[in-house]
Amino acid sequence: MEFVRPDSIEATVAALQADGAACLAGGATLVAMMNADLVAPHRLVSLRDVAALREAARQPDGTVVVGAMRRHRETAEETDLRDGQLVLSEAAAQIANPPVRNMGTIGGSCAFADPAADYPPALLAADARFSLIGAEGRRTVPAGDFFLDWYETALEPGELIESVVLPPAPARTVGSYTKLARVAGDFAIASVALVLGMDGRACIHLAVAVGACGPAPVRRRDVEADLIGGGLGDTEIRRLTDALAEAFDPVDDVRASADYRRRVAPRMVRQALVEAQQRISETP
Amino acid sequence: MTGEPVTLRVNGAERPVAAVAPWTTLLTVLRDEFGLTGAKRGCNQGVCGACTVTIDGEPVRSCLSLALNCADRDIVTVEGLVPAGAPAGALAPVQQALAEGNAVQCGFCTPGILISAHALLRRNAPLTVDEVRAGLSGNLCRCSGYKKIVEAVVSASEARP
Amino acid sequence: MKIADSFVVAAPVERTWRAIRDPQVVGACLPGCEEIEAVSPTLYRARIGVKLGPIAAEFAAEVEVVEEEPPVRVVTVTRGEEGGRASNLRSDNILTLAPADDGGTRVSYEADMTVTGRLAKFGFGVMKKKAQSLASEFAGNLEARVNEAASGG
Amino acid sequence: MTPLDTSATGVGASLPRLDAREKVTGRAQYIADMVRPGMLHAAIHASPHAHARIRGYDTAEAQAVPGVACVLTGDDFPDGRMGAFIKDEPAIAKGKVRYPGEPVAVVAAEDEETARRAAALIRVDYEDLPVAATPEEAVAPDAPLIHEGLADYFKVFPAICGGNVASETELSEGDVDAAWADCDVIVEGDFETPAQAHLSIEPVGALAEVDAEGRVTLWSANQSVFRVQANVCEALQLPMSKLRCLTPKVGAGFGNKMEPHVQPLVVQLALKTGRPVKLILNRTEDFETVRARHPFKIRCKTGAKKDGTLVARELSAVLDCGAYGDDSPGVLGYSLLMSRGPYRIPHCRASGKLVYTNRMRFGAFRGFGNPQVTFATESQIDEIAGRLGMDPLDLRMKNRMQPGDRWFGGGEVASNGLAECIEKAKAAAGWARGRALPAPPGKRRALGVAACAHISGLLATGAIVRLLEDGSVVLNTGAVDIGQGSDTVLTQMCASALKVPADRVAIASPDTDGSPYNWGTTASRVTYTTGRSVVAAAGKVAEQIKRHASEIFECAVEDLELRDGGRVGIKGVPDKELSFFEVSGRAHWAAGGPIVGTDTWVYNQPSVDPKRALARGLPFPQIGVYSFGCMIAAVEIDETTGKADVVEVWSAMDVGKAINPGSVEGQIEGGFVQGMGFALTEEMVFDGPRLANPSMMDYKAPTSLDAPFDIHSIIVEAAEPGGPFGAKGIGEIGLVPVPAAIANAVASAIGTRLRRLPLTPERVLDGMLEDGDED
Repeated sequence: MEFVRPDSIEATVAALQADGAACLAGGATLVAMMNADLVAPHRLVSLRDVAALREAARQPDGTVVVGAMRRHRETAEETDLRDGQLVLSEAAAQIANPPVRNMGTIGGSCAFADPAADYPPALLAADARFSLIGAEGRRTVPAGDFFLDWYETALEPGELIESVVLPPAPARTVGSYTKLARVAGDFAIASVALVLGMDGRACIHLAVAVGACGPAPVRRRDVEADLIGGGLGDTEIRRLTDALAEAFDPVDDVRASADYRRRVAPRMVRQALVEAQQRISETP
Repeated sequence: MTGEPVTLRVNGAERPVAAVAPWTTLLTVLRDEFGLTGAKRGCNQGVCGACTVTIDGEPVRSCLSLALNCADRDIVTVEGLVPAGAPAGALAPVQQALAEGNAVQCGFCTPGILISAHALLRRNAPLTVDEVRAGLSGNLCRCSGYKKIVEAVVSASEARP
Repeated sequence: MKIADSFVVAAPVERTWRAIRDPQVVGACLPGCEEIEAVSPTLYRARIGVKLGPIAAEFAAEVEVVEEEPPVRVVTVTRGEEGGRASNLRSDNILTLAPADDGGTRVSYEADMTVTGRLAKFGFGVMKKKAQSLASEFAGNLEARVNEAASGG
Repeated sequence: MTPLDTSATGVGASLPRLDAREKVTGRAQYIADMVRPGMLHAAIHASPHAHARIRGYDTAEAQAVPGVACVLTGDDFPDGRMGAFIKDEPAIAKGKVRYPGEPVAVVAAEDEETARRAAALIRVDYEDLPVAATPEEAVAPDAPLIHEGLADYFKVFPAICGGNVASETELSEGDVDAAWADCDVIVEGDFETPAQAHLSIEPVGALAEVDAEGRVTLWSANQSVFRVQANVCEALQLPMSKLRCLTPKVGAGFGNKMEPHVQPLVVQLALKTGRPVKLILNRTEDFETVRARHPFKIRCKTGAKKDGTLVARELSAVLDCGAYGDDSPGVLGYSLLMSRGPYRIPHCRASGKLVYTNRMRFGAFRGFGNPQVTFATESQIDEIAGRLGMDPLDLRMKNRMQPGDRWFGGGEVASNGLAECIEKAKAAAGWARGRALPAPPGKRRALGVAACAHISGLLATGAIVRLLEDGSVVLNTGAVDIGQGSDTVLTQMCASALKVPADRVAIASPDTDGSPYNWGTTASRVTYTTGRSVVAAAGKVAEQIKRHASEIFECAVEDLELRDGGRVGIKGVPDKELSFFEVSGRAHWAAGGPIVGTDTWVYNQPSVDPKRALARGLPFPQIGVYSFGCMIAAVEIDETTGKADVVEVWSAMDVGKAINPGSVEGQIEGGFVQGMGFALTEEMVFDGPRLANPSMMDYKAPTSLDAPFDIHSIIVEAAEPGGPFGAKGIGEIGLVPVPAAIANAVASAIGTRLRRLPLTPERVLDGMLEDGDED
């Protein structure tokens, strides 16, 4: 095993072209897996000195670019996120615990793609995109196309997550992230990320993604589109939760049964939508 | 140990190690090379918190930090909580609060708890119970039920000038 | 962990049976199978690679036919060992064939799998999903292969 | 040096722990922190199989790894067997393996990494055997036999065993079968509790060193140096005089470090290599190969009259023993002994079976079977109250054991603070405001209660108190402080008995060479049993001091008194006094010889009175003295998910006398949170015989955000006549009522009785949606 610590994105990409190379971001997952003898990369490419990966910036149109090495604590406290984009900071604040949030990074977490992790549904609900860079150059992948299967992403070998890009959320949308876990800081039994905008009683923006209920976060844009423009009462919410539940493929694991996940996630979606509408109605 | 040389800055002192393998964690170097056994190996997976140290002022898991990745960083362990130059046997206020508050039972989680508490206490305002509960949520204690630990940290935050 | 499922192939029972008892066919259908050789009519050796996210493992496996009732039932035991990493895999498999309505064959399988060692420490629930998906991939491949042979011949 | 506040030091003062300073500075040494010159590091090779015959080993590849000093397999170990009740366990698997994770071979190398790498290279030729993963499978007619030699194993009690049944026990009083006819209401149900991991934050480990004569010194994470000595010597067939056992600081033991873990392995490696050898298990190994709380299946039936008078109880339990007996027969016997609870129930029968399986061994865990049984019995007290429309606390108060009443089986109960516990918990919790509490939107809140009792006692103990030349004192008891604070408590007792400040008393670390025998830090026994010896030994020192003073002052011993600060003087004559320095100097240099007080005793009050009760297969003929408690919990349920959280707790515990109230509160608070984990989130999940969650990532104990901050410890002091200063134990009882109280609160909130732990969101949500059988 060799250890390299490049200081630029270009040098990082070059270092990643070797067989068996792996990025070392915060280490929260990779080192734990190395300690358990689950992985043994031939080359560790430390990203700690690549300054460009550590920044987050808000562009004039409200787009926020979050560098892959932004730590969870920084994202949880990110002041550049507004309105519905706050779904991301709410998710970040619920990852693990303070020391792990001081280490773990958004790029590292997304590259590992644990199906019960907090970022994937939040990014899906925020309509985020991944900016990836490899030997062939940069490409952009929408979050919905990034998380592919259990622990599998669209990242190609030799490719690096450079940043996560959150488009501006429409004004007055709210973002929320609700997580059910056995104890504080555990991975989710199920989680709900949503971005909602209402104009009076009419729904003008709706994005709901459910985590830990399948290999990748589940979202039903088709049904969301149908619901735009109308009210968001019991019937409409029911349409959405039924459609989401159809797309679930949860596991039975030590955290909960698949059956419970199927039953509880729609209840959580309903509750989250009711609370979000209340928040909007209470905001002057 | 095979690997490359590295110098770590621990509790204010520069400490060289002749050879560190890429997979060697900071926890292993602290304990096996430097004899700083205050940080404990409870799970080696980043969950229990017994290995918590601060790097550049922030509490992190030393079991998940690779030693080679810690060069040029300021590392503080429980052994460094008392400022250098303090009289022998001096305790930091948070150490004293835990000791007097019956907040130490088996003591295995205590070094990690103290590091997390120390980081919380660097904030100015007195801490609330809920802030301390949240701040210590990454440090498992199986003996105390947490109450006396939380009380001690809150009282240390109130006692500060 | 136990997995079970069934699928239908468009070939009669006898032909399906021959495919299933042909190590080369089975090897070609088994996801991650890098090589397979028959040591005897009831014992095969294979190298099988398994990947789950960042974790990759290669098992040296032995498949032993412990019981068979041509052309309807075969019971096998697969034992795999990951060299030097102290991880082991064992699977007790029962495969049954029955005529389906349209002249095809319904193939049913049950497997009771055990993974021990380093790989067993990771994502119990996801492992089962992975095993299920490998099994259904195998079924799909076999189905395609037998159907292909049926339509071609 | 920053002084700690130690202004009050005697009995009744919350003196800071004696070892607080070394623990907060990181200087306290635990087993993993120890280093000896030339030390080797060891690693185990664990069985991947649940049940298999070992046909042979191939260790060549492991031996060839540079840095490997020694590889041992079952062939390199003697044929001895160890076990607390049934000697059924070899030091390492021999001939066959009986559970996944059982050590099969062990490697010592220059560093841990090398040892682990080499251990993975060991090849073992196994022949699979049929597996019995559960008690149901193990008692089936065609079940594989897990211990072929069971009948011939040495047993320390008349065990009723056979097949895969390791022990059967029965205890009864009255005429249960006839009594049901007298009941107006009968409740009956099946209860189930899972395996719980101790999860000491310190994984287990041991270090052995051999001297030139072949005598071994062994340090280990343990709860009793004497049990370590006995077990290792039994397994390795060594004379006990050849093994000296010591202890570093222990990173908590809740039963898991009482009986052996890796100690025999390091001793054998040290004997074979002649070098010090240390072995520390990693977390996964600690989960799989140490021990855990027994899964229980309990059938329970309770009957009462219309006015609430309890009439009859029948309880039967099946315990998964795991692969080896360990403390399990004791857990079975004790759980049955506790099955009547702290009530007057004239007709009771309790029976149980302990069944070997191919799972990891189960053993002692804080509560020792009592939390499981209390979960069932205290749930039924609430069910009866519901059926009769009575207040559950009133029902408990009405049926409680009264002072002078005997325990189930006929054992005498000298002190009983139950009524005070119930009254105080009730008042503090505001029970009168009703069990349903106001809750935020989307939540439900309710109170739940449980009462309980527990013993402190068992077996042999001693103390040696020595007066040093300068009049300071050394106390030596052999009791291991596992973090609960017994060193401090025993020191306070010794200091109070001799009227010296606590900092004038040093406490010796347990040493099988120099300490008096102490069975162990278990059974909530150290304060009571060892404290009693400390007081007695200190009393003998006081007598000798007075005898010297009487010779110097030429007065009668009866006219002398000890005075604060380590002085002895003539009653009523303030200036006629001597310091301990003067007395001890005389004893050392002139007359009588150095002053030493020694006391040993063994707990010998019978648990069962054969005139009152029938007992079969009960492993503890002499159990201990009784403590009582009552706990009320306020639980909040999330209506969306079913997740239950405890928001506030009132725990009133009768400790006889709180020697160190701060430590007593620490035991109540810590016991509560560990019990809350057992009730709500903790479950060792098995896939057949295999543990599916052997990591802290997958097995979840409460964090500081899950535990309620508002845990109110209410100390009740019903003095135990034979206890030191009236004290009895507090180590376990705080955990005992927790699952029952939480389950009763949940039942109250959701309207459905849940009989299976943990009370996961899934089970609570199902119950809430069903809104079924509860009143």
